[in-house]
Amino acid sequence: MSANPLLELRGIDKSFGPVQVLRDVAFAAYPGEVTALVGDNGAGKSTLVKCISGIYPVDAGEFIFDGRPVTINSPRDAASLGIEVVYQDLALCDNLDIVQNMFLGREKRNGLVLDEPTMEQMAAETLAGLSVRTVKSLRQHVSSLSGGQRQTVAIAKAVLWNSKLVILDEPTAALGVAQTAQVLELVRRLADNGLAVVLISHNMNDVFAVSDRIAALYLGQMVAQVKTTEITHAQVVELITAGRSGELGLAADPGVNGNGAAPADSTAGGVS
Amino acid sequence: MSANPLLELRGIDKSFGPVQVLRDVAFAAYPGEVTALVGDNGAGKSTLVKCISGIYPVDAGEFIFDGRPVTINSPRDAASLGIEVVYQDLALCDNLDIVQNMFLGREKRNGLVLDEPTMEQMAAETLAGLSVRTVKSLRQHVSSLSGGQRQTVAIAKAVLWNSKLVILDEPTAALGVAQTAQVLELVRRLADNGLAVVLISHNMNDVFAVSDRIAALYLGQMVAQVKTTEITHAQVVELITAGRSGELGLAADPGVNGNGAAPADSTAGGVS
Amino acid sequence: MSITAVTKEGPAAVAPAPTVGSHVRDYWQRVRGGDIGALPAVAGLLVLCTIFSIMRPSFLTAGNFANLFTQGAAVTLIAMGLVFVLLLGEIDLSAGFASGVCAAVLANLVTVLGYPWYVAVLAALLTGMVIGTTLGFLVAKVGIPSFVVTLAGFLAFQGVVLLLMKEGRNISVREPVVVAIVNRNMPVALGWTLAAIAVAGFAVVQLLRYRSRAARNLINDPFPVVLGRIAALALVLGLAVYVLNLERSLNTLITSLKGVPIVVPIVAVLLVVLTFVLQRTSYGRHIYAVGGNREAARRAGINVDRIRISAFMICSTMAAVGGIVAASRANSVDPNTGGSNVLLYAVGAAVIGGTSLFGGKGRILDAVLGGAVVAVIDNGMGLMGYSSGVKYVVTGVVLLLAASVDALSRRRASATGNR
Amino acid sequence: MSITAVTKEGPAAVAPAPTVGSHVRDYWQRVRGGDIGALPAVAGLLVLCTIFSIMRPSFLTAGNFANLFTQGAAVTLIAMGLVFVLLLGEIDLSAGFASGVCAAVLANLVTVLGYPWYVAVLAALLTGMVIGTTLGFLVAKVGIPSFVVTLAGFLAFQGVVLLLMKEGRNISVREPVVVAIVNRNMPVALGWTLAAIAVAGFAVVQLLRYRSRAARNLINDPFPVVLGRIAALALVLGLAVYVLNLERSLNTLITSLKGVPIVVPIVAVLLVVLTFVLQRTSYGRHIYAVGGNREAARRAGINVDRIRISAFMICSTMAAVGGIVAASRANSVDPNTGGSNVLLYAVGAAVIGGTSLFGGKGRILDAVLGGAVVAVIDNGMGLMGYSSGVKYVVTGVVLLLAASVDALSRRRASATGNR
Amino acid sequence: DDSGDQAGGGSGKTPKIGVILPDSSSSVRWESADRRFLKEAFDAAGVQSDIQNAQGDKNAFQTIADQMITNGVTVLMIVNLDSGTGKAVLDKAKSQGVATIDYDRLTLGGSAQYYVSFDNVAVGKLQGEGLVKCLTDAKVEKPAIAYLNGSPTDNNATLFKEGYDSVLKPKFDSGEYTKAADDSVPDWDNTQAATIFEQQLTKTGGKIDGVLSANDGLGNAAISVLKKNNLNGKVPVTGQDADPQALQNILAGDQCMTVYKAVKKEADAAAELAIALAKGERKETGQTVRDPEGNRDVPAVLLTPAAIYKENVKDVIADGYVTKEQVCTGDYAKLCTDAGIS
Ligand SMILES: Nc1ncnc2c1ncn2[C@@H]1O[C@H](COP(=O)(O)OP(=O)(O)OP(=O)(O)O)[C@@H](O)[C@H]1O
Ligand SMILES: Nc1ncnc2c1ncn2[C@@H]1O[C@H](COP(=O)(O)OP(=O)(O)OP(=O)(O)O)[C@@H](O)[C@H]1O
Ligand SMILES: [Mg+2]
Ligand SMILES: [Mg+2]
Repeated sequence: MSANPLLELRGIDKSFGPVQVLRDVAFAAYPGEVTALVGDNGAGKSTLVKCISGIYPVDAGEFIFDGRPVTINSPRDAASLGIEVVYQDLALCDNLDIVQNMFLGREKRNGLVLDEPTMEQMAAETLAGLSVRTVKSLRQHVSSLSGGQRQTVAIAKAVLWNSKLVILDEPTAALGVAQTAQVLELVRRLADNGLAVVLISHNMNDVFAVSDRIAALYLGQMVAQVKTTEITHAQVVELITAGRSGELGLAADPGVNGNGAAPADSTAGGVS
Repeated sequence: MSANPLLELRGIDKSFGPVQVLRDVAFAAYPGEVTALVGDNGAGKSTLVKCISGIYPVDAGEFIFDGRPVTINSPRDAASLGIEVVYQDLALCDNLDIVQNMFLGREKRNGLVLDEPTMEQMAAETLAGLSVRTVKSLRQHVSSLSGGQRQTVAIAKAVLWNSKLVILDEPTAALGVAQTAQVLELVRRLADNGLAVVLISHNMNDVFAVSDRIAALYLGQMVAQVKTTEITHAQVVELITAGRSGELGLAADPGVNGNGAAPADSTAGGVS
Repeated sequence: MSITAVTKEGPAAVAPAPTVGSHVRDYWQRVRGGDIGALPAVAGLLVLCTIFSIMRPSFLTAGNFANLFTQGAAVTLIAMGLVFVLLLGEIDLSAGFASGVCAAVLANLVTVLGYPWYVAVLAALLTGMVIGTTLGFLVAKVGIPSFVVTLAGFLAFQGVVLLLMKEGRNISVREPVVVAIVNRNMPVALGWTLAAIAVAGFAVVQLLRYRSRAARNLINDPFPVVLGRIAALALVLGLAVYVLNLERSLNTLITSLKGVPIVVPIVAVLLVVLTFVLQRTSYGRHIYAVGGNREAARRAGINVDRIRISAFMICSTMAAVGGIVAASRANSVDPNTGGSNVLLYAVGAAVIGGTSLFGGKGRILDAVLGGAVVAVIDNGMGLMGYSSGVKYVVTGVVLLLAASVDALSRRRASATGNR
Repeated sequence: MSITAVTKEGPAAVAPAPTVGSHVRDYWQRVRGGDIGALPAVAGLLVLCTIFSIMRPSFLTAGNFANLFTQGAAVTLIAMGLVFVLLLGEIDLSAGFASGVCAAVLANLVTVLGYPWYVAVLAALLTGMVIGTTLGFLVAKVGIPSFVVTLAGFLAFQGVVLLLMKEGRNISVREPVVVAIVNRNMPVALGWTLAAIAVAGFAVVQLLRYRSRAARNLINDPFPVVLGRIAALALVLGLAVYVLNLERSLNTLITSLKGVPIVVPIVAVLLVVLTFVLQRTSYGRHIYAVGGNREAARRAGINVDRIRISAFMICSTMAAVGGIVAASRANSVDPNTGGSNVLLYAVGAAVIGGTSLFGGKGRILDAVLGGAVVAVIDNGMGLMGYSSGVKYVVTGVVLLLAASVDALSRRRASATGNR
Repeated sequence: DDSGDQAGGGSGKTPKIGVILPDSSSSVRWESADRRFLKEAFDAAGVQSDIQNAQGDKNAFQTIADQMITNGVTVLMIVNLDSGTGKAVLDKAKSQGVATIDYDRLTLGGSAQYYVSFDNVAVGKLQGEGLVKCLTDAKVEKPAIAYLNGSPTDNNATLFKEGYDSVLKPKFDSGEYTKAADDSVPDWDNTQAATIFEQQLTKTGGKIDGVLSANDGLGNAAISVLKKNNLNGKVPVTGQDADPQALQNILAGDQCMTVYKAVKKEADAAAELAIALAKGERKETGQTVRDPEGNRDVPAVLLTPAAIYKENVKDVIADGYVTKEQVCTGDYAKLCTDAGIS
């Protein structure tokens, strides 16, 4: 794959008031590759995504997109660079229907007038491709959808557009078996089409199934970013729960000797 | 285990306006057992849970709790029967902090005055038991929590109380590896203590790891409720996606012959 | 892969193409489920009208029907603008006095300075736009809650009116065109022509939409339902124009009085235009989105600040229109124009019609229906001859009754989880 | 299992026990992060006072300071009640005229019917409770939006006042106890005693709380910070009592005028009691919960309807208290009592203090601080000698400035994702 | 006794007079006439003054009074909004050694040194008599009268009504006239007045032969509705305040009469008394008014209002109350000439 990352972050710091959530984070997403971003609950994954998409301003750090330094101050900026995001907290408008949500901010128009039939058709096709079979009507308000249906709408909304970078924050959390498979396949297909894809997930099977690289956050610090082929399942879990695994991750505590045994033990119960 | 179910539902119908979501659903939860409720996205699992907990009134059907017929008109009724629920749409008050949310509706008091220290201590202990390590302060508003942290708070809230039936609607969807393990262990422990537990999940590994029985919903109909030991992984997936598997599930369509092969194929991609 | 095969038909295929019967059944189910749109407001209106007609037969005369329109026009127009602001979950307390300021500008220009009416009307509208933009800027960019900004506006504009009125004088408006807006009627033939054009236009739009959806094989209302809708509009419009075209002079010896008051087509056109903006343009879609979930709208790349500012602008501009109508009706502007109960009535009209104060829910038609409820109550109470105290009490009670028709019919909605 | 070992210390252990230094640093970080509580309202208040003092030295006299309290008391009391309703995301437009109705009941009883003052006061409070319960019932049980219910109340109560006033006459209140509430002062010594008791009580509560948390090893504010808080209260209270105990008669030959106005401890006690209810009882907790997420509150088994009804009851009861104070201040009740700007000022006071109209956010102290802002503006503007028009405009602008201090300081909040 | 306390004037304090006007909605006179004439009078005498308007808000009224006392006025002149608040203000002023005058409205049970006013009942009487005159001129048989009373919450409106009732009620009782409608207009709001009058017309099927409206603003609202029905000029309408608009209506024949209160005279009289009080002097008025509630005779200056018909519109202009430019605009120039306004 290409050696130049599409998006590169350097030295990102982010605090909420007195709480520092991200510390000197570096991260890169490569075109044509799926980069899995993993980390414990509260590690800072979603915060990092929101910094990338311009929802939160960063306190310090650089963004380099397509080789040029950029500043992203709002989701509009991110969208205009070609960044699409599926947020963990889905951010759908409950008072709008499925079609309206999917095209929000980028409605198809005929002159001044909204082109509803076209949008409805496109929405139907996209949802069909995501194995959604239980939605009664595309004109249903999203407030009446089930958890998985909402998630699907959010995913469909992000993949409708021709973008360069797609970030999915736990996209399959609420999905059924078939739908999950479909989304993972979609993720792979997007990358194969040359897009950069960032996938956040707690499911190691999924991560190893589709990702090319794995980046691990531990308490707001990026402890490793490696090729998926160069790391094992157990090592990733160690990175997530202890912040280091053998050579990888944080430097060993001065007080403890550096053999990775203790942390490995500590997470034994965590691997299902 | 006990042969008498703690909760038994018969003939539950539920429509939202013109949309019928549950059709003649029968369901039982046994004390000391974990009953897994599975089904595709939009099958009606969360709706069924909300009918049990009194959030939605049912259109028809009977509830039998502990052998006696009961009516449940509001969450208060359900709570007074000893039913605790973790909802998929977590239903936390964003403007309250973690402790306040966990004790909402059942605050500890010293006479008239809230007993904040006691509540804070109990909350800290419960959360510690759920592997939450990244929460900065128990006095943080839940609006500032990560997805997984919110989920943990909701779970902690439900298990704080001495109840008879605990229903968890996709409790591990947003959780990390360690936390998921912890919650599954908790689920098992609750059942071993004699409670009836209902677990909704899309993760078949989890379902098979902890459940004693599996109930499958398909498009609002209960297609099977069987012992976990008497069914295979693939059969459950078939039930979820096609509504039948061999002998189990819906009667075969008159037009199609009843061999389960085609549905089994159709879900091959769905099993990861 | 067979999954895709299963779903190829797509969600659209889940529901069979509706027939007239299923359409009616669906509608009835929706009504029973509490999703009833304008029905309760219309029902409340009918109940009110029936009661008043029984108690005071003069309520049901052509003359009173015409009065209803002219009496309710100003509040309704202001309410129509308020819908935009309410849709965002904001409030504009200053709309009443903003209309007063604009009316004062108009009066000063036509009467004191002698400008032609169109200059004055334009200036009044412009004043409204400037006021709205300022309010919107303070809310969206500076970040002061709209309640506080517009409370400040409520106070300040009250002062501005006084200053424009030279400390309390009222100014007559005798400019014939301005006066005509509320006080003159269209020729009988013109009324019929406009009604016919409106029905024809509606029919064309409905039929084109039907065709385009049918062509793409999307779910469509059954054709007879579309026809029925057109017929219903024709019936309502025809009836209204017929009644307004009746002779309603109190003394035909002195004068003849018939025709649709000029203000009616003005309100109707604004109703159509603003409804179009809200329902059929992406701007309107964005208003709903910002009101429903501001953060989601921001994440979707909508320029939330611009939407908010523009909504305030529209609101104040509509307030200006309301002010012009009020000036026309009173033939004068005084320091109280737009004051007293105007604001509460206008917000009340929007809310009674079904617009939510929390944003995201409401239509322009709500404001018109709610405005009609308010106007009918005011009109009917005026015929009862109560003393002031009793009149206030009864008005309050009647308002409550009209609203509880709505509330009770929506009760099922929350019971079934819709809201 | 070692995971549990890692977490045994619990979340509390993540943060080290704070020192004075870290406490101050944390506070500063919070302020910079936009989480600033009462700071902006206090800052706005200080800015206003400074400007007025510079422009009109008479603003800064003991007499004017005392006036401020009596001028702002009624609106502040009504605002304190409104906080309960606003916390639920509801509104009570009728609070102003409800206070008028209660004042009218009071005046009729003491003046017309000659009952003793305590009977009349009780009857007024009871009237408030009944009004509130009715409004709450209509909102919670019948399901009519509170805006509509209380708009109907706004109209109806206006009529009730008129009827109670026998169509427009006003009723004098000469009962000495009622008149004393706003117009008489406490003896100098009593003022000091009450202040001392208040400080002592606060100290006991703070220290007990410190001890109980320390005993359980929970995170605690550093001891010096607790002491500092007590000292600050002592300072503020002491200063206020000192100033109010100064001689403020303009002509000591005629009369001597000093001491804390009686209404001040009344407001203070209600502030403490209602704050206690909201912050330290489960009822208060439930109010916040219902306002923050009604559905979550319902699922937590809270009786949402009862909470909503009770909030309206408290609101109207506080309106009754406000009405009594207004009657005392005016020595009379007339059909306009509680009318004109009272309602908007009261809601404005709560909102300026930081209470959200969307529910879930606000404190009683907000109402008092906001009430102070409104009173200071009114008081200061009265010293400037502007003509009416100019005065309105300047009042609006000053209100906006006071609010923008708040808005600008909270801007960072939304930038950092807090709201 | 009070005047002896006027040490303020003597003890070297600069005299300063505070005036509180009631509102700007019940009549345009307060802001457009009283404020101007009082200011002119005070300026001419070289005393400081502070004139404010309570805008119908009792609470504001009291706050303004507090602030004026804080600001060190030596004489306070008030137009009370109601006797209760008025009394509270007057008592407070007295306790602080500030002299007081009731301007235009007597505060019952109050403690003001003087009362300067028009007789409000007399105003109502003139309106009643004016309406009778116009109806007689038009030779209407058994006329039906509609009342447009002032604000139900305004005590003055009650007094006006008392005045015109004293003229018209006997005629209703004798069956010579009939009463078609009787409504009060909240807040003196002209917009509501139009609706109320329109409903009166509807209710009676148009059978209204005369409108007794309590002031010119309400009158103009009625006229606008009559115009819409092309009935203007055929139904006499009364008024009060001699607004330019009303004078125009009278010239055009749409309004029958208005009541002119020579506000300048009232203002001058009040200013003279106030200036005297500020200087520590006590003037004799030669007249008193009985305060039934306070059981005392208040020294008073009472001025008489005048009824204005088409013939004597010129008097108002000659008085300088309104200018010719305000009235004789556009089409009205010719009517002015016809009415002898030069
Ligand atoms: N607005 C905020 N204010 C204060 N703290 C915040 C805020 N948002 C997030 N945090 C804190 O930042 C940390 C990281 O949160 P984030 O949502 O990025 O975690 P995450 O890695 O996405 O976790 P999860 O897997 O549970 O989704 C958490 O400890 C959270 O409490
Ligand atoms: N309030 C409502 N109004 C109308 N339809 C609704 C409503 N709530 C749910 N539905 C519909 O009912 C069906 C079942 O929803 P439910 O939330 O029970 O699914 P679920 O089995 O929990 O799915 P998931 O696995 O995605 O959470 C869905 O098709 C949904 O669209
Ligand atoms: Mg996350
Ligand atoms: Mg679900």
